[in-house]
Amino acid sequence: MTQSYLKLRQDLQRRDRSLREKVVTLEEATTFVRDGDSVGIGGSTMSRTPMAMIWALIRARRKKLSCSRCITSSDGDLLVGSGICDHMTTSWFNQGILWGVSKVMRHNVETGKIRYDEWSHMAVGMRFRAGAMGVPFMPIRSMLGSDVARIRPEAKEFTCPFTGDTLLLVPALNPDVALIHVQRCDAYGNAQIDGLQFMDIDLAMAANKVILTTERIVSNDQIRRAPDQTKIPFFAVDAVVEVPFGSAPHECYGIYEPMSRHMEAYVAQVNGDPVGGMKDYLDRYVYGPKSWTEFLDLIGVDELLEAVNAGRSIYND
Amino acid sequence: MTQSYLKLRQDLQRRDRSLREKVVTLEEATTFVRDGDSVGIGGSTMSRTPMAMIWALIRARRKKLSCSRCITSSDGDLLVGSGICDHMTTSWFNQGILWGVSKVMRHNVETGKIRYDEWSHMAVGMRFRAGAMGVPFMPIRSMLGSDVARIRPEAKEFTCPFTGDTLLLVPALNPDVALIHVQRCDAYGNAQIDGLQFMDIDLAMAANKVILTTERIVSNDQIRRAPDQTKIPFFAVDAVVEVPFGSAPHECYGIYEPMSRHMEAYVAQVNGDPVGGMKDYLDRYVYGPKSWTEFLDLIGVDELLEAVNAGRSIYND
Amino acid sequence: MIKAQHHTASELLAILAARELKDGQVVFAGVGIPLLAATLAQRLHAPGLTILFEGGVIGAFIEPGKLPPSTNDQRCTKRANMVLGSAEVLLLLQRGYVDVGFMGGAQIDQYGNLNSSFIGGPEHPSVRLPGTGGGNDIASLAQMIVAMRHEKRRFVERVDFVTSPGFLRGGNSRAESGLPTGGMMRVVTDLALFGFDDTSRRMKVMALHPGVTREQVQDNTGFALIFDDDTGVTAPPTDQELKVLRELDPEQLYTA
Amino acid sequence: MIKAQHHTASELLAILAARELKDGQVVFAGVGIPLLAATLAQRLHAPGLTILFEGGVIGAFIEPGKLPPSTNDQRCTKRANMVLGSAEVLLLLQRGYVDVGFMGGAQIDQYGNLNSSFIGGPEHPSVRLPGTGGGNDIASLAQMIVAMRHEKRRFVERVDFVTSPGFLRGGNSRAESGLPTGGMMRVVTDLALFGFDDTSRRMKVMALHPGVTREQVQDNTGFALIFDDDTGVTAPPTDQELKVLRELDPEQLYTA
Repeated sequence: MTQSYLKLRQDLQRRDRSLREKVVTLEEATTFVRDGDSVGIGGSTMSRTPMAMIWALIRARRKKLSCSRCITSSDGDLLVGSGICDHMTTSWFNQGILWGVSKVMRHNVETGKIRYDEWSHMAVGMRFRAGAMGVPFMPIRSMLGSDVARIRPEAKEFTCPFTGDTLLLVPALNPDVALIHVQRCDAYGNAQIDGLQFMDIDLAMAANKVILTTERIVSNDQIRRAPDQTKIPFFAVDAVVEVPFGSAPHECYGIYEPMSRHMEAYVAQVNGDPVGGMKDYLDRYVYGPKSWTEFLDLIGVDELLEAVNAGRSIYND
Repeated sequence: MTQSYLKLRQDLQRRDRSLREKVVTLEEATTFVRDGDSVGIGGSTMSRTPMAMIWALIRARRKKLSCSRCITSSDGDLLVGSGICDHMTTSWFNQGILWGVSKVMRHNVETGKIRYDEWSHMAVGMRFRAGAMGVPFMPIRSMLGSDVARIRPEAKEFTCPFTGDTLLLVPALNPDVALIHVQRCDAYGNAQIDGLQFMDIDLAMAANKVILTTERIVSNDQIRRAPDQTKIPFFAVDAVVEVPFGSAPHECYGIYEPMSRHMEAYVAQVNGDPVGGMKDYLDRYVYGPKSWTEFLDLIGVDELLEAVNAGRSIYND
Repeated sequence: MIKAQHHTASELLAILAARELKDGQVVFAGVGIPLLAATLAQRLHAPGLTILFEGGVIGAFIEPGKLPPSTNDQRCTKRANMVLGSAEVLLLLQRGYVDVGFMGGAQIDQYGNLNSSFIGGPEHPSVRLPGTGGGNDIASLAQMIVAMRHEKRRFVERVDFVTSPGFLRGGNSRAESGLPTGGMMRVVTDLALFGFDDTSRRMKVMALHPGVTREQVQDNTGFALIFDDDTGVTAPPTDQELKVLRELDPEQLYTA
Repeated sequence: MIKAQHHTASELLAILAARELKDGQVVFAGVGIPLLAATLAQRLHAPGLTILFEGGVIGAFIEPGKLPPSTNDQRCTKRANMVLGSAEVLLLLQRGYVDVGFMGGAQIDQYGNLNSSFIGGPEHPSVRLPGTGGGNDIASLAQMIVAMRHEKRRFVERVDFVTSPGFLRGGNSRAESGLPTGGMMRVVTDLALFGFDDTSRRMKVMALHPGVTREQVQDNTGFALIFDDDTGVTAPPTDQELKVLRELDPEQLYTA
């Protein structure tokens, strides 16, 4: 599972890392993900999830994706419920806290349709970090003694040569492609992230390819005026897509909060029937609309405005 | 050299980590450093060096300090030339690039007065990072095969159990106290750092005590308006000192550039005679003035204004 | 027994758990009752309590009526001192900056091990639960307070799966497994307040809630409890505690 | 030989080194000639060259006449795309984002090993030099270009101390030491342009500067050089190259 260093270096050398425009459409961006790829997903739970990109990949009918995310919410439901992902690596997989256990997750895991590899939250972070740093593992002090480690022989217990401490070495995770949604970036991919960053920076640096979706494309001049606000450098990015409300129905820090009516209706529908309810949801909200904007229409302007109003309130005194 | 995990945890548990005001004077702050302490120094080369704090420690005649910094400039000269430091851990020790090799460093190292442990720049960073993360080492892929590693048996070569790669494990560095200068922080120690951060965040989290000097103390309200701009959290900080021009004659990003006339005069004086010249410099500029402000007077308002003018120019279009 | 019409079991849990937190502490709080109880403590007796959230937040002040739906939402950052990466906030636990970890649980055993992964074990689970999230990290690296509903199916002799470690197999087994710090400190339920025996590391009753008998607690527990010789009685929720709690969660998001 | 009145040896070095950089590359540049040469390349033939500095800078555009005194000063960040931590920028080398590392050197040997630590060895040094800085990291993890003055005392058979690894003891010794990537690619001096033999990994002459003879290079070198069969002759600095270079460094900070 840990990739060879020479292979990682060669893959990176082959990427075009020059300062160049890389703006594409959502549909074009799906061609950066191939069947069978390992896909790292940015954001966490219902925050800054690259929902538009996931939506586009389902429409493009990708197959056998192996996805990883620190904490997985309804994005995970859609990935496995649509059949495009058969393997999820995460620390927590549910729709959210408020609605009990996801029946979509349960149905797919309990019937063996998908594999769910559980790691601790910090372990997922340290696996991305090792990948970002170009080393094959990170040492951690959690998971030890628990059954979470017992069923993950991919992690190795280790006696520290300096202190004699027992540590767990967790293997680097270098996804083939990362999907990350940000508040703004330039056409080259220099990205700014406001508020909660989650594990997105490590994920971006660890991945062999990065697709950025962004609420807004800004000029390179604007980026260069505050270079210490750039969180992901252009040369780590392979495609840039401007998608307003690109995390809907989840939140995007400072711009909109989750669209709770849509989320609640979704949860009621798929937990009522994780197969048929999911099929109906996908038909109506994913396959049905002609564009992401049409999907937003289905959510409705009233709910979007309410989410925007709440989203901006984080900056109120 | 790697501290026991239980000892580190106990030391941290004993620190008062509550949200409390911790503003002290420069003189009071020196009492947070004891003879024989290991002292981590923030900034790099001639940038954001905690010069006022070093100046105060020399006046307080601390003894046998063991200092570490990623890249050491004239701060190192003063620390060893004044006799308060007899051990420097760094990747590079000189006054700067432009003036040849520091005669103060040469005199003190070549006569065995001080010990200079050389590590690669990244190794210093990874040692602070391991300390910050609460693990006893970090794996790296540099230093291998070189004489820098050969004379540092404290680092251990290691065969990766995942890949078979040869790696170097560098031991965690957890200084007793860190000295860090920032552009602004609140009275609790929540610090913002503009521009170049160097290794200051890892250093702050690794140290068992942190003394912050700051160009300006701002309100906690101001900090809370942009919490994603806080770079060091209050509970890692033990003392806060407001010291305008606290990095003089070095630079502080966005506020002032190095005071080059003072630096050039300094270099000429100490390289002409690393013992006598240093003594004269210390008498005149360190022991002589009644306060840091009097030291700034000796630099002169014209040079301060010039440095401020250049410092602000980084924000010009 | 405290009269049910005065408050819900969740309200009782939140209030009694809040009392376990001291001013000046740094607490890593999970979503739900822990977040609510920590915020309540902050507004009552611990104004200098620093709350950390898994999403990457240090020192937030949650607004009444605006409880976040998870600890990874922007509402968690309101008036925070610092917002940082998720790995960074978890590493604070590993470095030792945190006094107390505070979370809920689906299933707990006599050694304080928690299960939030599998009912029926990993090979052929009857229920796949969401999983650990940060729970394993928090329980591995900090002193723990757990708040949960007291039911026999939740208080079991041996959890089906150790998601978040308590004292593992008791005695020194936790430290011997590479976890020399932290461990279960308190369990708060709607029946009683629990600690752990210093040697065996088995769960013991420290205080019963008003009106609750020893038998009642034992009958609702799937293993033999130890009772302190001087088992006390907890003070019931005060009007002030209930008032502030209901201001924080007017829609009973977490206290229904 | 190029006429000395037309330019200084340092100017020659900077110009010939700049030519080795290609548009679209990511180059990690040290202070002095490397910084100057990379900026020159950016203004002449490689507008899309991305320059990284050790202080924590990605994609800066240095202003003419405002050369930074080190790669850790704010001037290095002018109009940069990103400013990040020093460890982070060095880790980019380890992850593999960098095409070329570019630095100067005090002493080099036949396998391209550099010494910037000790003259006379670490036990009883006659001179303690400043040390590696990021040099060891860059040379361990990237393809290298080195620019230095050509003097016999600098071009030695075996450096007193390997600060920054070239091909170590030649052959496969670099990879066998745990450095499977990177290595010396080019050395630019005021006499000639050098590469390294693919098998023995010893330094070889690829091109002589106009007017320089084989004997002259060999006489100024402390070990036996290999000469390519088709050793070429470098093109002298053009007026345009000199003009732009002098605009960048009007005070001859690095080109005196």
